[in-house]
Amino acid sequence: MASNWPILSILIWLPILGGLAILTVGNQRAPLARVMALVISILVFVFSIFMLMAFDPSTAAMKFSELSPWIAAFNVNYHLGVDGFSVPLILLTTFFGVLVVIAGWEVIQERVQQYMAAFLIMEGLMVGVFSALDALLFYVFFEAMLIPMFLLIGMWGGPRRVYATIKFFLYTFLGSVFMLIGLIYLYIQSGTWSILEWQDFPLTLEVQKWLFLGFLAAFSVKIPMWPVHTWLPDAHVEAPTGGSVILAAIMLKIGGYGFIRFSLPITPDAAAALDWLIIALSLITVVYIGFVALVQEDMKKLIAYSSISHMGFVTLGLFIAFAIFQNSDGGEGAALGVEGAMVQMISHGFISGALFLCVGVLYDRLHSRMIVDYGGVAHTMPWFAAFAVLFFMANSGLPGTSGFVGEFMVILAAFQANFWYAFLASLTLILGAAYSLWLVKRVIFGPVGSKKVAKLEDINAREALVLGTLAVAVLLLGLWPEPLVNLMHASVDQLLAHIQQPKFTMAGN
Amino acid sequence: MSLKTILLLIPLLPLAAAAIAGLLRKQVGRAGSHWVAILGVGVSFLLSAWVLYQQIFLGMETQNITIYTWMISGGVHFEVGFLIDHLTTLMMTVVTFVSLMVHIYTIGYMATDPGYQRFFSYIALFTFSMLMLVMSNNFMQLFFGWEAVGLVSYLLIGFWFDRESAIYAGLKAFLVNRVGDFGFLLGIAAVLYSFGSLDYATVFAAAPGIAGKTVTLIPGMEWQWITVICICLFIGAMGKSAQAPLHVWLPDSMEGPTPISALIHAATMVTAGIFMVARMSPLFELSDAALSFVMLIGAVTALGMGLVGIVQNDIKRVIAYSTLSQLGYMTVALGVSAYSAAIFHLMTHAFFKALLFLGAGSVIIALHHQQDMRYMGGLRKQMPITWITAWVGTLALIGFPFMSGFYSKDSIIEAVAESSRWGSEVAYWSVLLGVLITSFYSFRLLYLTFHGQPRYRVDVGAGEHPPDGVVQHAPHESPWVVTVPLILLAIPSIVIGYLLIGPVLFEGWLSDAISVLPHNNVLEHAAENFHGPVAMAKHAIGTAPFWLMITGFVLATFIYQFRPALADFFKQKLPGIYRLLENKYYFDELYQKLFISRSVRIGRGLWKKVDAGVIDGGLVNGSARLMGNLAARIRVWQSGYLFHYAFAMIAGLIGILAIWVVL
Amino acid sequence: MPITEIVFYVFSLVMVSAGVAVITVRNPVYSALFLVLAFFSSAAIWLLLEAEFLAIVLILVYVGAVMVLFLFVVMMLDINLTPLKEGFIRYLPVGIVVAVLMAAELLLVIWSKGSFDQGAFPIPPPNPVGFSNTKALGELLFTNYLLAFEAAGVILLVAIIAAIALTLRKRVGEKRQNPAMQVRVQRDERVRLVKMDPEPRQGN
Amino acid sequence: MLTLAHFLSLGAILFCLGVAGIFLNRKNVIILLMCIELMLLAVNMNFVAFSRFLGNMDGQVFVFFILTVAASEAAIGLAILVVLFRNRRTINVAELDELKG
Repeated sequence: MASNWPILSILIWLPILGGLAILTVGNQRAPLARVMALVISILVFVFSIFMLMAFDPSTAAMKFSELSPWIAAFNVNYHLGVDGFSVPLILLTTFFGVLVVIAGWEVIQERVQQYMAAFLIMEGLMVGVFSALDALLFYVFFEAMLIPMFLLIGMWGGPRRVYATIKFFLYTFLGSVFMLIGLIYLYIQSGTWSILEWQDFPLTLEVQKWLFLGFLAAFSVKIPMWPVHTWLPDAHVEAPTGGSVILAAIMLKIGGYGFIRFSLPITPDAAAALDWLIIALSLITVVYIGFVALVQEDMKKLIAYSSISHMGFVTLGLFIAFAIFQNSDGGEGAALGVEGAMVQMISHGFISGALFLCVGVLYDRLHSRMIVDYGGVAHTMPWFAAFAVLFFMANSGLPGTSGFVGEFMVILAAFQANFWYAFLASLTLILGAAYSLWLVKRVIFGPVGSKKVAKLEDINAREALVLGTLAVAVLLLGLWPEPLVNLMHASVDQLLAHIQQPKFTMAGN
Repeated sequence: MSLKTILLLIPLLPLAAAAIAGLLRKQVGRAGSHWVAILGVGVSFLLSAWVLYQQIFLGMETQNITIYTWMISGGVHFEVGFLIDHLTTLMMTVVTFVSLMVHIYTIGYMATDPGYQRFFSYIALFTFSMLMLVMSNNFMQLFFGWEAVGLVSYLLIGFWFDRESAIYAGLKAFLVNRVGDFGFLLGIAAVLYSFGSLDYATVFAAAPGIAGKTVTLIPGMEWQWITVICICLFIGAMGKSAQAPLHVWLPDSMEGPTPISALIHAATMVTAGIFMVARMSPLFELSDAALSFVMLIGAVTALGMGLVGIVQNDIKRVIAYSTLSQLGYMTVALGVSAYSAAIFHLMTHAFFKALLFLGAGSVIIALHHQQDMRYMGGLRKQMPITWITAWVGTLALIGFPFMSGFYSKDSIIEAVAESSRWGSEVAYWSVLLGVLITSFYSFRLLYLTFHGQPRYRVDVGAGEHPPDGVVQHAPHESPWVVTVPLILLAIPSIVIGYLLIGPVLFEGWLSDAISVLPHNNVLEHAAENFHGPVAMAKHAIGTAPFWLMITGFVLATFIYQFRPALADFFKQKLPGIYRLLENKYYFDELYQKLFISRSVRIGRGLWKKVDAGVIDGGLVNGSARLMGNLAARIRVWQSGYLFHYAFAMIAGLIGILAIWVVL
Repeated sequence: MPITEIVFYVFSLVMVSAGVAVITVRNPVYSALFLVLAFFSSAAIWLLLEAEFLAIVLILVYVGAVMVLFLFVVMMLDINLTPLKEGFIRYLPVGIVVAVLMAAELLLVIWSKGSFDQGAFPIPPPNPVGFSNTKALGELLFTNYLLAFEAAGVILLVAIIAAIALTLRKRVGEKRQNPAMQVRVQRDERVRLVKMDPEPRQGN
Repeated sequence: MLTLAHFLSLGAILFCLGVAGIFLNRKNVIILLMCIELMLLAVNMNFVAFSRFLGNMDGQVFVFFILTVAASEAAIGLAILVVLFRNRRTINVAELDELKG
């Protein structure tokens, strides 16, 4: 594959332009819109596979760079590039791009072309977020991404969709505005928007702390962390299935990616100084949300809370690095933590996506998300039950599934930082199993809950295809994570080497 | 075929069988599924036996093979591989053999069940998981197998998923195991932290190096680091091997089909904890405190659970409590550093306990899924084979001389007597008393089930679900697929102890896997007194355990054969103790109150009060409300009259000018 | 006192008086006329400031066009003046206070700090003979401010169109021409050929 | 001597008259428009004066544009007024409150 193609631009603009093209199809020709969406999303996925094949994981340098001026007056550039952190996330995005199109195939009957277009445009924007190396470009993608999601929830959502969308939008927007202030400050100080140059730009500790808090505001909402997580359950509950899938599988990852791309390398000393804050919040997120998830009565809400709890591992894995540096000389465990966080993000993408699809399958049939309305689904939908049990097991971190890998790595790393971090984080083993399997017990197993359940039909070929693909992904990643981890070694090592060098001493010179 | 291929085939054949029986259930049909599963597990057993043969007679070296690199991260190589030493091979053979027996037995037991293929798929999957567990050469894969067997156990306990109690028991089993795994995972993390590797060989080689290291986890308390590691690991074993206080799941797991109770909850999975501690003996040996802890936990379980077994009426529950008690014996053996004795008892126990469970299953089929012993009795005439094999199993369990259980259990008692570890007196008295209790409840079971007068009534017109004590057809002996496994299990239950006690216990056959420090080596003392199995049996007749066993036998015979009223008499005389035992020391109620209700309450509190109340209601919607109120107040100023705005502008202008003037 | 100062003070006085009259007289027609007077005086003062072109433009455009427009409107609309004047007395004190306060402040700023007196802004020499204010302004307008000038033109055009569009209305029963229709008209729509038999000759 | 301050004072007074006019004639849109013209004139006065005293023609250019815009504004304002009067038979500002929420 010719690596001089602007592959990243293709990945960004093909779905966006394709989505716009679908918009022109019109209301009457829904089948055409579906086919177009499928073809475009598959094309994008194929291109991303090409990118993966051409990607050289042995160095940490940015690959497939594209650089051209955008707003010359402010030194803003259209600057793209990927490293070991972004490639897996881009692949995850394009992968789910295909899946949501298939998942929404017959389910969405109204305004099909707009639905499909919103997904494709969002896909392009998300790839943009993961590949932007210019902060303003990043910010534009970061914010623009909200719009299709806003529309998705607002138009195809549930009864309280207006509340949910506004909450979702304001929450994330408020967070990112603080980040914008930080970005503008950095621009004024450094005269550039380049993220890579910022990483080497000296800053005093005081300034770093403020910048760090600004970034934290944006990314902690996005990922989300306790106590700014309450938008997520509402958004998930109201969103259509596809929206939930994208929200959980990819959008949350942007928060984690932001920490990796901004917080850690640009303000490493502040991160080192404030790591206790993030670790504390992460552990609270893991344990607190675990308890909250336990008592949910709405399946989607439960999965949403479980997502939050799992994302606590991501932030924990990223920020225990500093404690590990202090504890051991080599600090090799730090790589375990960061890579664990990345694996957790990818794996959570698969699992939460799959779980929301499972709920979607049930919702399409019974139009209820409440746990009490189900029971004994295994009697009427054995194949579905098999998939659901697999995914819920993965959600509770069963070894052999991808859910285990990230948690395992982060717990191992957390132990190297502090016994009690690992202790609290490991509580998820119990809590995760409790809320996941309690749900399984009440929904999947047991006597047939109602006449409606007795009339359920098992999943059709389309649903089996989607869930089966995800099941394969979950198992594959659980049984052999090496290829994924191998992608990011160089980038992780470089990041860890970078954050160990104080930046403020440079500022003193 | 290279050795690596053969070793790979051993776990993978059952996995393949599981996949075929599970995913292609329509295509292969009922018979197809059991043939596939039996073939897979059978070949796996033969290959295991072949490896055992190679080791015993051809002196095959310990094999440490890496299959593939699971992951490399943070400088740590996580690998999947096999460590094949004598311990592993022994376990592999036992697991595959019992599994094979259970597979065959299942054909009869589950003959009419609609989930036939699913069942075979699960038990084949279980065999795979268990093999991965015992064959592992590193902690990560061990954990993988550990959780995988937990998963299959969960699925199988809840096999009849329309029964509320069954799925509840499955959930309970999984969660209690997870509590153990929580400790286990911390232990693994501690191992990685201390040794920088998860590979057995590397870790064990480096283990003595951290002997003196201490750690302060709670301010003011300094602990040996190795003790922390071992206790964490042992918590895992407590979960899986159902040691008090994490034993609560095992009795409930009897909700699963009986073959499962035999395979998973008696013979193999529950012994994984014992196996694990034995495997980790190089670590445990370094911490006397941890070993004392292990021993005391075992002692409490051995005695306490045996006592509960006396008052149970469900035939399977009696055997389940007996299993708990025997697991306690094994744990005590581990605690006194008699790892080989623990493994030996594990093996003999696997045979005779599987036999007992399958025998119980045979009775249960005959009585149409009646499990209450109060509605049995006098079955020896109708079910001779079951009856005889049940006697064999019982004799082995109580440790009658020359039976397999005798050799393993007596060795444990002897080892405990020899031990000078802190608390070993308690353990000694516990295991000694346990012999009496074991004997008593075992014979109680035997008498209530097979002897005396029938307490059930045959009523042909009783319908599909007759009331307790009524059966539709007269009970008869089970088909050959059921009885053949019984016979095949009865044989090793009798002879295996006699044959293997020498090599396994005293000739250091397991010494390539198990390491014991010289000052802990209690079995060495026993070995000096060991002059062959026959001499051991003869010698035993003069010792306390033998007479305690006889006492138990006599008591049980007297009460249940001649004076059934006595049982009720004791029940009424000692109501406090009876209720305590009947309710299993109120562990379930305690946990329900202490953890489950509280967790739910905490969760609901955090959700409704903090999430919905403070964060959402106060901060999020609160700020929205604040804005709303503020806007409602300010909007009054938007009168819509032009001159109001003009006035505001001019006022502003005057203000600005005033500032300018003043400055 | 030089003549320029006399001119300044005279016209200033006239202008301020006219301004007072604009806001106090009852009849809007008089108001408009007083405003015209104020513009005239202003133009004179601008001449003092050597802004000849603007002075002329002010009179031509403002007085000639805008104020006439005002007068048109005032006279065209049949306005009942009574309610419009109510509150005049009531707000008189406020108005005066505000105006005086502001004027006092402004004058204070202008005079007290000395930022605008002769020291800060020396009186410039008069322009040389032959200097054309119009030319200078034109050069600036058609070079540096060309774009703005064009935009101003467009704004005026828009204003014209908007004013026409706003006030245009169709009355019922009104007859209008539609040139496009007129041009497109076909013969058949206007001419009807009638075949009729020739009338038999009457008698003879 | 006519300093800049003289001209600025004149502008200031004119401006204040405009402001006072808005206060006094708060009901009559026509007078309001005239007051605005008055205030614009004051501003123009300042521009011209500054232009002269700074020797910079740009101020006059600005006045030129202000005149343009003021003319447009007057034209449209009066047009609106006419339409308004036609519809409501009044130009009383106090009665024009339909946009008030």
